[in-house]
Amino acid sequence: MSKHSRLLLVALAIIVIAGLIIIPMNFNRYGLYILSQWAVMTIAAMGLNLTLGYAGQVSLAQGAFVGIGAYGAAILTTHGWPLISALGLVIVICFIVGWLLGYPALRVQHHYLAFVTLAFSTLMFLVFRNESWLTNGIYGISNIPRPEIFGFPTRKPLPFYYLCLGSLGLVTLAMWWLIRSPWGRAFMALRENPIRAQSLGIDTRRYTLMAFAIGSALGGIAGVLYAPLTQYVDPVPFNLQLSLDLLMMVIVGGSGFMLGPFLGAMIAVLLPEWLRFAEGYYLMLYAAAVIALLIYSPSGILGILDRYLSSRRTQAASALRAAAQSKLEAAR
Amino acid sequence: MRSIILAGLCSAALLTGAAYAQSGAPIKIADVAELSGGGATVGNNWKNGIDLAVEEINAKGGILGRKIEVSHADSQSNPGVARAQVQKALDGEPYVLLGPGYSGSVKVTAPLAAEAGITQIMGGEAAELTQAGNKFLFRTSFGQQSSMPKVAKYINDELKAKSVAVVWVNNDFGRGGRDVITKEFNRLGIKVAADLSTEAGQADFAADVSKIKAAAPDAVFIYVNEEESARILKEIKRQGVTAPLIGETTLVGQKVIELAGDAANGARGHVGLTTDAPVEAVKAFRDRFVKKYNYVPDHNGLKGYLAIYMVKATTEKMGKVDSKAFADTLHGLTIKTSAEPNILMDVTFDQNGDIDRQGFLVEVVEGKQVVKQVLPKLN
Amino acid sequence: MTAVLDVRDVKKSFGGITAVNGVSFDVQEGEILGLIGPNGCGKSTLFNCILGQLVPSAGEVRVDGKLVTGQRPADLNRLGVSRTFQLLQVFPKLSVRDNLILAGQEHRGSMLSRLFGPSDAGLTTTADQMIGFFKLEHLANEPAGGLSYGQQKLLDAAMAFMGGPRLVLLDEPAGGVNPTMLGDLKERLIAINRERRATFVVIEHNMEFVMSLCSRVMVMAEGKVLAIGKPDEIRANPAVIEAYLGH
Amino acid sequence: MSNLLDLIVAGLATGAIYALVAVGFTLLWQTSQTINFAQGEFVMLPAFLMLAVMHLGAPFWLAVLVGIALSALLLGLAFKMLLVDPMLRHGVLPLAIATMALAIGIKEVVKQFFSAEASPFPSIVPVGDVSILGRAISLQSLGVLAVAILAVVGLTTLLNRTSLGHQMQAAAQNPTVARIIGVPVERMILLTFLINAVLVALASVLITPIYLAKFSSGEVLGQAAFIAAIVGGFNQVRGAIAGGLLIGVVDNLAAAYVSTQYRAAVPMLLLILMILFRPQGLLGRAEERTV
Amino acid sequence: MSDPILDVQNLVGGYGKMTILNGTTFSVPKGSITTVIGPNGAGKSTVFKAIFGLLKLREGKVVFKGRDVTGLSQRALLGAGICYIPQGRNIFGELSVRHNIELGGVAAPASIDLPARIEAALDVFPVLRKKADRQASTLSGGEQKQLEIARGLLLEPQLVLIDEPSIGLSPLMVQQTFDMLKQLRDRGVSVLLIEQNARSALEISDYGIVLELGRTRIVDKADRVLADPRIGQLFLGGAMEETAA
Repeated sequence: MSKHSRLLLVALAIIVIAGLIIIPMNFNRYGLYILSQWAVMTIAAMGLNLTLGYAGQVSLAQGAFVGIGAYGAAILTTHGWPLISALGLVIVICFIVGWLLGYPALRVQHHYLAFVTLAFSTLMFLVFRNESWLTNGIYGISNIPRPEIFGFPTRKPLPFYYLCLGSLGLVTLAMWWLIRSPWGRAFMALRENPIRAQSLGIDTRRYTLMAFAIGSALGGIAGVLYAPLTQYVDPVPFNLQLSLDLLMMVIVGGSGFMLGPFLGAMIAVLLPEWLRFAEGYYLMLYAAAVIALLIYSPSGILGILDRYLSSRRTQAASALRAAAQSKLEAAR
Repeated sequence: MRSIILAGLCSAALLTGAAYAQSGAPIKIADVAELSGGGATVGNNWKNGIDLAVEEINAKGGILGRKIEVSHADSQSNPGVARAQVQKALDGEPYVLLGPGYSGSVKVTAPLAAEAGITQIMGGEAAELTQAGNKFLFRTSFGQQSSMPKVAKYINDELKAKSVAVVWVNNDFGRGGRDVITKEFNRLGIKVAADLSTEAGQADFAADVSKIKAAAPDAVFIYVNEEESARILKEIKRQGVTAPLIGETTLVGQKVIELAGDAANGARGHVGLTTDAPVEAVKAFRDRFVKKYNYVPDHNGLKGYLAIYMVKATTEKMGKVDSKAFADTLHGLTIKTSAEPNILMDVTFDQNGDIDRQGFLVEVVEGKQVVKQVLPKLN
Repeated sequence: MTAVLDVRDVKKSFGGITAVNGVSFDVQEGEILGLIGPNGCGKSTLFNCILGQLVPSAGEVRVDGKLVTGQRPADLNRLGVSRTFQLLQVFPKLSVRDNLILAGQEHRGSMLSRLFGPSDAGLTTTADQMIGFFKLEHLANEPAGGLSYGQQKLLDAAMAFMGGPRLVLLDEPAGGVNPTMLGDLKERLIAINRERRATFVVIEHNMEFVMSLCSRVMVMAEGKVLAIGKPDEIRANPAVIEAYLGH
Repeated sequence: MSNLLDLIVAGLATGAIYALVAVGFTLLWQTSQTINFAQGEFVMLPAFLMLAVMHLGAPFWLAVLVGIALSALLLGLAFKMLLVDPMLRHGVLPLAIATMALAIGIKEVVKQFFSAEASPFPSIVPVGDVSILGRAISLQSLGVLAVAILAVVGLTTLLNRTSLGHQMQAAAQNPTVARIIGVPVERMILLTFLINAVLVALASVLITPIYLAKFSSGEVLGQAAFIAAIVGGFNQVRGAIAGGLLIGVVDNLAAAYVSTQYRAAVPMLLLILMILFRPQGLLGRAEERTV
Repeated sequence: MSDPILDVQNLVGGYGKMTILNGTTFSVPKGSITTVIGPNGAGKSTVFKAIFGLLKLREGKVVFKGRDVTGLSQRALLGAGICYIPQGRNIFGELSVRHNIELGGVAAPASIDLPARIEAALDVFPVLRKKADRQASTLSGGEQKQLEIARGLLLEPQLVLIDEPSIGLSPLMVQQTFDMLKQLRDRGVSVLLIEQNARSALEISDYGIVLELGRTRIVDKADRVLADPRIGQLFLGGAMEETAA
């Protein structure tokens, strides 16, 4: 990338970030709520993007981890814990459960792995619903307080949106650090060629489990924000559908791209809202839009960009090949 | 062709113009309901009931001469989405908020409406909804805290049952009913012989019925949705369980009878709000609904319909369109059919927003609902 | 002196078919052993058994005297055993430099220190030296998938050296590489062998390449060792001519 | 003991429904690596097509025939050409996601243009019970079971005993080689999509009297059939049938002897154990893991 | 090189935007064995795919018996008398041996007596007859290759494209395979062969074609290709010249 285009990218990023901070100041409560939801779902999708997009491990359990996070936050904060301690505990729990869920990935891959994680999702839903002593069952937990951050209350929509946006920013930074660290490289090696990765000393077992554990922990973080956002949790939002929606966000945005989840969550959270003008037809339009997008670019929105770049690369490679000096000519 | 469209446009413009000239801006009412997802049947009935009522009222010139304009938003049966949609509705400053139908979604949204000072007329039946001291929340049907004791009393007094099997659908509706009636049974000294949770959409009730059979109760209380009611009734018949079957609207409704056939015979239940009620106004409503939508509404259709007429009656009582005074006016208000025929039955709202109305105990005899007992309005 | 690699009676069968049938040999420090034989003679299976990709049905593999039979490839690699592949096995979406850094990073520090340490695990200089060594400078930032076949082969070989291995197993390094590059590759391999005392085992069909590179050559046929010796001895061995060289 | 027998018989009847839907799943997976998350909706839709035809005044039998034909056209031909073909080369996931969106789309269309209400559907099998081993069993369940068995017998005969079947297998196992020896691979794949479409239409006719014609009735069914297909091995028609029956029975036994609240968990645990210890499924064959 | 059965003219094509063939041109004389040699990546297998309609060509023509067959379907090519036996294992492991052979006849016109041909094929390969009802995946590597050849020959093609038949075969089996190719030639069938074991292949061949980077470098009599010093140096291992002869 040339210095010029890098500068352009940085400028663009600053504009987008500034926009996300300044523009919502005039938003009504609904707009802020939807944007907060987008930020929360982006965090969850980023987790799945790590597991699936970077490390290549299919998971249909991300929604369950959002559920664990939400219930963790709901239960603890309604018992007087501060949200930040709830967050700490949830991260630890999701990390451990995610690590354990990774074990099947060491035995089976691809669609089989998807099925195991799907089963886990369903099991978690049943636990949320049936273990009333802990989760209050189908009634759910209401009156979840919104936290005070450094003494600032976030009860109002705008401060809470900033809390979500700030968390998204922190998670993005951490993710960026992780992806460009040797770990990120190892995750991608795991996705692209596990056998070769092993031969280079990469402990594929440990990285696989780590990809699950970190991805799940991010799901948990999203859940911890979800609970005070809606101020009410019940089991229904955390059924299998949420996992499938998150999977869709990752694929539609462009799996394995840092910015994929941002766009994917936009499609999943904001697009239906934009389509509401169509009233009874809005979900039909939404379904059609997703299908059309995937037919046009099965590798997601960012895949379009990538396709363009890689076609330029193969063209260059072909040219190199055509120009390559012949062996026979060399032998003469 | 074009001229027809033009003519249509002109007349539409004239009509709107006329409406404005006559009455000013329309009254904006917002509805948030379960139009897709698990509660779609509930939500769409509710929506259709609302639309029917609005159409009727607007055709007659509206409320206090102003037309009603309802916007519908889909909660996807998800409390998180419901909250967003209610937020959006409230940002539009509606006169009254209608919905949602799921108790969980009501729980998330009620504080928002209360904070905005907007009255919320909802479809949820969970007992706790009206017990939190919310001054802006109103029911359109009996809460479980008022319907279940009637059923329990019937089981105790009339059937003299000492043990009961309870079958419930494991969602907030079923669970809520089960919890209230279990408490009542405990109070009356009736033993719960089997406590069976079932799933929405469940097809096979063999295991559940065999458990009922093994428990040999004096009566079976069934609290599941209509389609599953029909399936379990068939299975009960097949396995030869003879204990009396007691339920609520969802056990003895016309739809269940249609789906279960013979197996529905003998089922009894408390019916607070049903299109089968032996009330002429209700039958007329049912005919109007079928004419417009081509199917028989369930109680949710009635609830939506009544919600609009509650708005009408309250507004007319105030004599002005005032959203701030709305809740206060509705508290303690009695709406009589003599004043507002389309409220269908006399009804009173108490200080909690709970409803008081006539109820019925019915039994299915040879494929027909027969009213065994009329439970009068309390005040 | 203990051999760098010591293979004793290794056998491997797949559902009744014995691919490797009791192979024993050793490789001394600094040696370059060539491994030849007709297709299907078990060379690749033997490689995979040594490298932990497959678990031998019987027999022992020792590296520097340490028993490593059945160890996982990643652990073996960290013990200093590295390899190249017959078919292209680079990470196409990573840049050439990142491929090399990846190849070395697991030999640096602990997993935790790598997470919080620099993003290149301190390997950029080493990687760039390796890039220079294999004359891939102009391609350092290109994604590896865009390289020509021969260039990817060179990168594949370069990756095998990033961890500073004791023992490198090369599977057909010359296949598809054009003669100019092949000369380079040979020269590089010999240089690394001398300078870093790295020991090589090379599977290769290109006889000229094998004969001029290797100090000893082992011939396999039908899962067994047919002959082992100096290149000249092998060329003159009638059994080898019969089984492999033809006629 | 007789109770146990009752539960097993009832479970088999429900399981037969799952099995019938699961068969199509495995067919699509085998020939084109398509995981069809809309399979449940595929079963739901034909019933509405048939109801629509009946609204136009057609008799039931004609409506069924037209419904099957429309299903073949929409859920077979159009599904393959418009959705599967453009995405097939890009791996399993994008296509799976697209079928999820398709499921939403089908549900919404039905809800919007028919209704959100459950409608009754005429039964092709006489309504009533017969007594077998002292237990009343509904003729509908027996009908479903019979058709499921017939379907699998027919399919296995087709696949294993006819040249067409061998060509289909060849196209599924290795399309490139099949093409090289002259098998019209595209036509074979299209054929499996048509078979699936006819099967789901058939299932629709048999199941809808029990499940009712409702926009959401595919959800439960699709998921159950999906799990049945996995338990059965995902790549064997016989396996799908066995998986379906097993899930039906296990579900009932779990409800009776474990917990009604956790009945859905038991098939899931079965699924997990199956995948971890016998990933090729009940009757499936091991799929090669690509190195 | 008179009377070619196959003419390959100026083929240009590849995968996606990657160009592999850069104007490949050669012809295959009727009733001969012609071997294509060249280093990895020269485009040998790609040429075969191009001839057999499995590769979209950007330029060029394939002419079979004077007729332009460029881009015809595989069925049509099989009908015209070309058969292609690709590299590697290409059987249907879960079908029986007999069913595998039967599948070789799916493109046959109705006039052919397939059962008789299948019997005849089983006569030629006694091993296959012995194991006719077994699952094909249970055959050994050599037997699987025989099965493929039997299947490919079922339609009695006039031109056989065979890609690296010796891979994974023991030397003896290689010898047998080569003998079979010679017999085919003696019956008038033309064979176009790719072989990395270039020396032994050229020895049974009539003609040799050297490909490099998708271009034809040398087309000549096999013995002259064998003797060409440049070739020997590059593809046969020059150091072996003295000893192997």
